[in-house]
Amino acid sequence: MDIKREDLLQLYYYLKLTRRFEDRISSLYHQGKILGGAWTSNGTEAVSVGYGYALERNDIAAPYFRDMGVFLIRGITAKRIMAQYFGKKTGVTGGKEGNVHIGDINFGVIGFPSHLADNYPVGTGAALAFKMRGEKRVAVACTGDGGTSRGDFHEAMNFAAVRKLPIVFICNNNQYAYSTPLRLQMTIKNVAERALAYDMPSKTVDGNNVVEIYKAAKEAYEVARNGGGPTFIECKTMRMHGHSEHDSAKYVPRELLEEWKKKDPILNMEKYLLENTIARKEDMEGIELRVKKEIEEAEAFAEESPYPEPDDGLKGLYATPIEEV
Amino acid sequence: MDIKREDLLQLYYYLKLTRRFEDRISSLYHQGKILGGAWTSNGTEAVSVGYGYALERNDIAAPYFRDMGVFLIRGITAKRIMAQYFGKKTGVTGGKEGNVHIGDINFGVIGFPSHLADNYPVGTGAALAFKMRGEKRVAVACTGDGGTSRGDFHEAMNFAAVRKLPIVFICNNNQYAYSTPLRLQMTIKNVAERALAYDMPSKTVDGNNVVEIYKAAKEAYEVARNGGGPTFIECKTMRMHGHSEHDSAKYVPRELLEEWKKKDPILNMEKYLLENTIARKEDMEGIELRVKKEIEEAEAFAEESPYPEPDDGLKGLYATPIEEV
Amino acid sequence: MKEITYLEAIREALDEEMARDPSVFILGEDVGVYGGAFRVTEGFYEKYGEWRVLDTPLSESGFTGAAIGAALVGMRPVAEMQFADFISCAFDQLVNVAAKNHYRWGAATPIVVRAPYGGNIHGGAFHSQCIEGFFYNVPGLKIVAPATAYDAKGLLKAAIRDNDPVIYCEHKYLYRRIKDQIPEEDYIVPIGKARIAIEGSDVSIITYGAMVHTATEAAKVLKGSGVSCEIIDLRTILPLDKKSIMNSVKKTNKVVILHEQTKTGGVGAEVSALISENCFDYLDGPIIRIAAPDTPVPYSAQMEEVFIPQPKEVINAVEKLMRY
Amino acid sequence: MKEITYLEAIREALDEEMARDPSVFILGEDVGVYGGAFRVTEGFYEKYGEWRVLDTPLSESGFTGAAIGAALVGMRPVAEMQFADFISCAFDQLVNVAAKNHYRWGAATPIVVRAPYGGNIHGGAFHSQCIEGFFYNVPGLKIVAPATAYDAKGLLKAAIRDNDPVIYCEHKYLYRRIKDQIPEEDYIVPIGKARIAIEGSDVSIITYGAMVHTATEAAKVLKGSGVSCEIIDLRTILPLDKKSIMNSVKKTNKVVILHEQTKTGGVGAEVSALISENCFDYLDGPIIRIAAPDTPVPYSAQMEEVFIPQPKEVINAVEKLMRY
Ligand SMILES: Cc1ncc(C[n+]2csc(CCOP(=O)(O)OP(=O)(O)O)c2C)c(N)n1
Ligand SMILES: Cc1ncc(C[n+]2csc(CCOP(=O)(O)OP(=O)(O)O)c2C)c(N)n1
Ligand SMILES: [Mg+2]
Ligand SMILES: [Mg+2]
Repeated sequence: MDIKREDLLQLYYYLKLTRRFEDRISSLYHQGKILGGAWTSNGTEAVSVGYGYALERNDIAAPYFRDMGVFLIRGITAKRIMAQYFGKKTGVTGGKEGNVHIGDINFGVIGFPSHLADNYPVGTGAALAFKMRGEKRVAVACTGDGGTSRGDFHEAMNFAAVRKLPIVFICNNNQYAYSTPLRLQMTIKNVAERALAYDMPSKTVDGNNVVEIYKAAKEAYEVARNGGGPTFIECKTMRMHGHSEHDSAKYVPRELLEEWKKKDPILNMEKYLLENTIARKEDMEGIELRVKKEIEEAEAFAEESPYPEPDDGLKGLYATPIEEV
Repeated sequence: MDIKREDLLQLYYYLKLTRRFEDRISSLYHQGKILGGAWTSNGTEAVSVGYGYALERNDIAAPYFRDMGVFLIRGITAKRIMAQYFGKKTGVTGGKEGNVHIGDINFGVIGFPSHLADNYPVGTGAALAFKMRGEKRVAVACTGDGGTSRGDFHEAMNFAAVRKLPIVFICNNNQYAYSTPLRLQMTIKNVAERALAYDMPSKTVDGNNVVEIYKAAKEAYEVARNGGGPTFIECKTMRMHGHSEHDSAKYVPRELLEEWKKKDPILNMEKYLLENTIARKEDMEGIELRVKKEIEEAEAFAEESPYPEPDDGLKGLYATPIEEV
Repeated sequence: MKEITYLEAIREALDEEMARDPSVFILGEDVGVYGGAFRVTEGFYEKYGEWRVLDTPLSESGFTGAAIGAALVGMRPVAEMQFADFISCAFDQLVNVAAKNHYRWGAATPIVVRAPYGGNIHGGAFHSQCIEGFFYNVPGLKIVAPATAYDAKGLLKAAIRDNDPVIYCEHKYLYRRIKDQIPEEDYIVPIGKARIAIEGSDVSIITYGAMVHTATEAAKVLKGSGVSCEIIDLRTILPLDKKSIMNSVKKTNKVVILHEQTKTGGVGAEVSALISENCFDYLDGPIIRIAAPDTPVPYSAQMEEVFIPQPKEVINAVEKLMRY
Repeated sequence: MKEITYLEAIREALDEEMARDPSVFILGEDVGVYGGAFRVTEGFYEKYGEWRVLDTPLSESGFTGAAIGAALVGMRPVAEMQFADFISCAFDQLVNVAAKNHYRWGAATPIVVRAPYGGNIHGGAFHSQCIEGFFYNVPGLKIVAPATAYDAKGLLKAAIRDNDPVIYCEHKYLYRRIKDQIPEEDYIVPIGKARIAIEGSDVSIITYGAMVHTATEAAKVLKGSGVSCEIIDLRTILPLDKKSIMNSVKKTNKVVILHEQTKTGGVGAEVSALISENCFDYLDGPIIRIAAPDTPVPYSAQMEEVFIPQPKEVINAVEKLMRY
């Protein structure tokens, strides 16, 4: 598969944007500016950027909470997301929800319900609708390695396989579920082996290589789009921060982090772009500046935005409200 | 593995007892004598008889509703079970529950909760206790092919595998879940392939061959008992009645039933016993008579037993009742 | 007008909505080839094909989640629980995904979950439960529970057209036991509106589902002894039609609440609390609840009869109130 | 006596029960090496080893089912939900297996499910829920919800020793915010018994959990204006201690019920209905419920403050009643 230069640069841009944006969230959290918790995808950004960028405009994503790249790529702006973290009215959910609990159906992003793997069946349902209506659209659902232990993972994988639905399942295998290492989560070597139970094609890819993820996702989407059914893609990577910003992740061996630091997805991509003379250092610096500016603007926007009215929280329960007569 | 003659005759006896007992239930149901519904394991009796008989006295079974053989083998008498069907006070649950919803912890049988596969995690918990306490006991849990599609199946299999628990998982693959055929239930050829997702040893056995099932179960129990962890055993068989006694099973192709009729587990066993000169025709007739008498006595017992007091249903909610002062 | 059973009413509603709107489809276990455990969707598979009457694997959470996902992209799925009892397996998807989508991120989730519920059929603890209590403290869901064939049809149509997740509690005991005259033409029964099943002036019996018929039996007997009962059939139990409840209480000043659910934490608790809060000054006696005792549903006929509220209990309660 | 926090009280109860009884063990996500998301089981892994403080795969239904199975063969498992919100994933096992085992087939299921619940921590819809409503119409479960460190310890010990499934609602907001003097020696707080948190004579404020402190704040203010509030801390919310409730109502004749749960279908509805049924003649005014509005828990501070009941609302309610 050939990838256009433009797309490669965009992948790089989104990697950077995701990293810098979440780095900023992390700082703001430690400054006490973020309400509630903060989770970042540090070290694993290539996953959401890769599978998110491979989608077509009309496709649907059912992401999980380490999928910042997907939100940004789908067109939910850094401004709106930053305002979301600040609990502002201009946030993606108007302050109703916070941080990574993002969804906007207008951008083809199904909201993330905290309950891990819940979005696997939900994404499957979107794919079912596409198939029923004969639309050439695909759905993608993502969860973590821990999420694959849940019943909803199993029920969705099985249903999608039986009905050959146009969905691609992604697993961000970052080797830990909070503090729980893979060996206490599963007995298999590769999460991809979970797919054997459904006779579903699967692939294990380098989760720190955005180009590889992009390609694998794109291919799987095309198979799904053309009636070939679902694929499961495991992206092997490593969570480089704690589970959340308040977790120091003492339980992760330092050597493991050292080892994976060298495989950083952004460094990877920079090397790739340079070696293949796709971009020069200046191009990348230009992108870095653009990203920096975007985040500064987002933060300013969030800072300046109003808080919701206290009573806003009383509104919006139903889509079809029942008039009290 | 060598099986003693005595055990082979017992296997035959329990096969017959299960078949005849459920045949009688079926007649009684059609005579309107059974409250609620009636489900039998017709054609698949070898499964519950085989895995049930392979248990040791101290082991624990977490069965499902086509496991009549297990109930009988564990020592829950035909009398008590018949009374259960009649809703009598002398029934296994004193009339609180009916038909196949049987459990008696004194006989190492965990009650069947209708919700399919719920007993997979529950059985796993019993195995966990055995392992924690260093006891040489095993647990066995059973469900149908349909039950393997549920989340609880997945969560239990995964947990048991990760902790190498002394449990054996049985699947009665009778090719249908109510009206739903295997091809709408799963994409894999053998249910046993579900075990690949947990790197769990598995086996597919002839579900109409009680000796084969007995041997496979016995072996797996010994592995589990000695710290070798769980095994998944698929018993391929065919449900020869409707899902329940009110279902004519029109959706099952007649040829399929014809084909499986020839493989009847009881005929199978009779042939085996004769060909290997383990039993003569007369021995088997003797067993038939014994079974007949046992069922007649059970029915008489159930008929004569009193109904529960109407207010019995108000009792027994809590194990530690809260005194109203 | 034509006379049809409660079950036929459900079937007609489904059939007409599917014919009317291609985004309506059915999914669940054995709903297709078999036509559903209770035969509600008999003939649908032949008429609408395997993609609009979808036999799913045995996985309530999976197919409910799928219904939610399909709804989010424009479909109107009707998911069938084989028995309402199995809705427990889909609890998380309903409570945390379906119920909260619109509030959290503004997306409508127009799904209907059909829940064949209730006892009196010797089904035991797992085939007789009233499940409305599981969801009664969950903002974002709507719950309806028709008592008549007319309402069964009209409420199901309204539920399918509604943009929120609706749990449709259909009482198994009524399936083939009651019939109604219903119009030939399309109609709906609006969600959120109770109805006065019987007008009366001495006492309000507030109820829903199969218990409307129990209340009616009791009211007949009581009429004989000169007591005029007003029966309020709630029809929608979440959210409650407060106005209809209050209007009746203001008229009669005495209240019996009747439901088949177990008593503690049942719908009756909420109805009672609402009345205490809003109509205290109108009350001429205690608010009495008649409900199933706090146990699982027992299997044997003797015990189940004690479990299911009977007309006699209603009569006793009303008589007690009349002495106030 | 010694002073410890609510969280330390929970930890001590677990530690002492594990030391006392080898059949007690802990399972859940990240309870072992990490010591639990809220650090309740910090140090336990080192002390009791990986088989008594068991890190499970991410699977609430699986590990709750496993707890049930272990309990059936003689263990006393304490399962931890990382946040109470995730209990929805184990709903089926709790409601259909644990709750019904004893009634259906006579087997005791002594499990405790720890549910860190409640809002006021900017956790949003999935990290702030009060989950007691999910289970309030489910006969067979017991639910406790301590408000103080003393009760947190005593009730957890009682729950572990109890032979029935107990859902232990521990309020996250209280973890490190409140402290109590507690005895050095072993004690339990019996399940099923409320306590009078403050004695009073003008009005009964019936509440539990974090709201006991909200009620206390309100009572202090009201005392200033000469109103004597009695605060009933329910402690066990299923089954309710009817006698304590009735005794208080008979004394004060006026009732405010306060909880953090959303209003419709909350514990308050049941309390109100019980009082109406049993103490109607003693009531000098309507029974007022103060509760969260019927929505998911909003994230932003402004909205959450409106969502969580505040002392001011209690004061207003009491003042309204005083005018009756
Ligand atoms: C059903 C459920 N249980 C528990 C949690 C709490 N929780 C949040 S993240 C997490 C670990 C997730 O691990 P994994 O799936 O590997 O994703 P990762 O965080 O590593 O990206 C847990 C247990 C949850 N969100 N959902
Ligand atoms: C969770 C759940 N959903 C639905 C049902 C209703 N039901 C009872 S038996 C059955 C089919 C079971 O099929 P299978 O697991 O293959 O077992 P079999 O009946 O074939 O032995 C269904 C759907 C149930 N018992 N549990
Ligand atoms: Mg992970
Ligand atoms: Mg089957």
